[in-house]
Amino acid sequence: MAAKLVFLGRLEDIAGTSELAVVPGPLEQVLAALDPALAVQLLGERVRMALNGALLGDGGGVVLVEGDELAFLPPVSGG
Amino acid sequence: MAAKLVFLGRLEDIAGTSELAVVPGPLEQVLAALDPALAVQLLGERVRMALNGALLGDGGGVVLVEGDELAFLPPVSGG
Amino acid sequence: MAPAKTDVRLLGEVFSPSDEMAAFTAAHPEAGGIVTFLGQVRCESGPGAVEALELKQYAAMTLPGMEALAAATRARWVLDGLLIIHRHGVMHPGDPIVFVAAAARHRRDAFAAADFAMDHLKSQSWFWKREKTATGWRWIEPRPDDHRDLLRW
Amino acid sequence: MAPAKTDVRLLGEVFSPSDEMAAFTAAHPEAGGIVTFLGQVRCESGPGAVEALELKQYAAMTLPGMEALAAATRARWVLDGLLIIHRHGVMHPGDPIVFVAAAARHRRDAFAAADFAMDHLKSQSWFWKREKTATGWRWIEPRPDDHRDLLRW
Repeated sequence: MAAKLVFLGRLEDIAGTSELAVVPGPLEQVLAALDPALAVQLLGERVRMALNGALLGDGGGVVLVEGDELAFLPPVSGG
Repeated sequence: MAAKLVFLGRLEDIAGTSELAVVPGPLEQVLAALDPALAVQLLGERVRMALNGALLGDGGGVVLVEGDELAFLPPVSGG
Repeated sequence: MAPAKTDVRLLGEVFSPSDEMAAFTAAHPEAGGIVTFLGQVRCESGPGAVEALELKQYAAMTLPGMEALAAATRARWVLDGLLIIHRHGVMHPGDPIVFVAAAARHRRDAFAAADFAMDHLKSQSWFWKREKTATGWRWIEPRPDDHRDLLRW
Repeated sequence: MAPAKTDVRLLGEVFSPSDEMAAFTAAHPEAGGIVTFLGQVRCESGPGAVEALELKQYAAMTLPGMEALAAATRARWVLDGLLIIHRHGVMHPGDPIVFVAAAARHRRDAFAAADFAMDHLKSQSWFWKREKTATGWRWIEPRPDDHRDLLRW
């Protein structure tokens, strides 16, 4: 079983998919395995992260375990 | 042809009618011909008057002519 | 932009606010936001419950006053459309009394216009109200709130 | 008084705001005032006209966030009921996007609750929007107004 990355908004277009199964592990390691152009976007300062539905203050020290869902959230654009 | 007095709100109950045909003339004279208990209510300080649909500043100097409609308006109570 | 559509009605019969909303919305496809206010006769229980309510109007002033209020509301905010419907006559619990709808490109204008129109309808329109409870009919005096509401604008 | 009825829905299909209003009104006979807000996809014309709009939601956060907003709104004003409906997915001109209804004994509470809920829905809900014009799809960035709206509360 893997962990899952979820890309919202324009990040979905950049990733070319809305979800991506990844090998669990420290966030730095997960991101290092991605296309560098995507990883740069995911780490943009206006992109927030939510782990299993809960917002993270920052990504420091995050280690994904099996079944985790990490979402990358660009600024919301209003309903 | 006469002039008409119109009684709104609780004034209609006091007058026992919503409208009253009166002999035209100065307002004081018109009121003097009414039941004094009604006239006192019509002159209450919270009662405003409208002549042919237009609010009057006060009743001083009003002279009703034939076809005039003078309305007595207690405070409105909201919709 | 076409001039704002304004529709002001003083009705003696019951009406359907949701039907009015559907028609108003259909008439304003260009509006991004539509705010409505519905005031209805509250369904109460207990000994003091209101069984009926009557609003008396004065033909020479009530509808003209509502039309002047609509014009003032249109002049103050940028609206695509404005609807004001007010009942007169005898109403019962659950009946609509007043329905205001404001359509605007910007949400804030629609909210403010409906709020403004309601504050003035409630406190400055030419309606006289009496209520029927178990003890009979009683004329209603103005509430201090009505005056305070006006000071907001 | 029964606890305020709260109804929060995230819908993938078109809905009828006037039908929702009729049902909400019928469910709140005790309320004196009901305020609604409808946001719809504007019908525009010209070369820059929006032909379609898509709102993407995130299942883990969007509906839970709307429910938290409803609870905060209920806590802040005295309401008889609150309804929040929001679309996701692809919408076309004339389609409803969001519908909020607040029922209260006092008019002021209903207006403020609907206004507050809308400001927060527009600026803080987890929706990502893109619009389709003649030149294709384009993601929409937040507007400075959205932030200003929040500072009102």
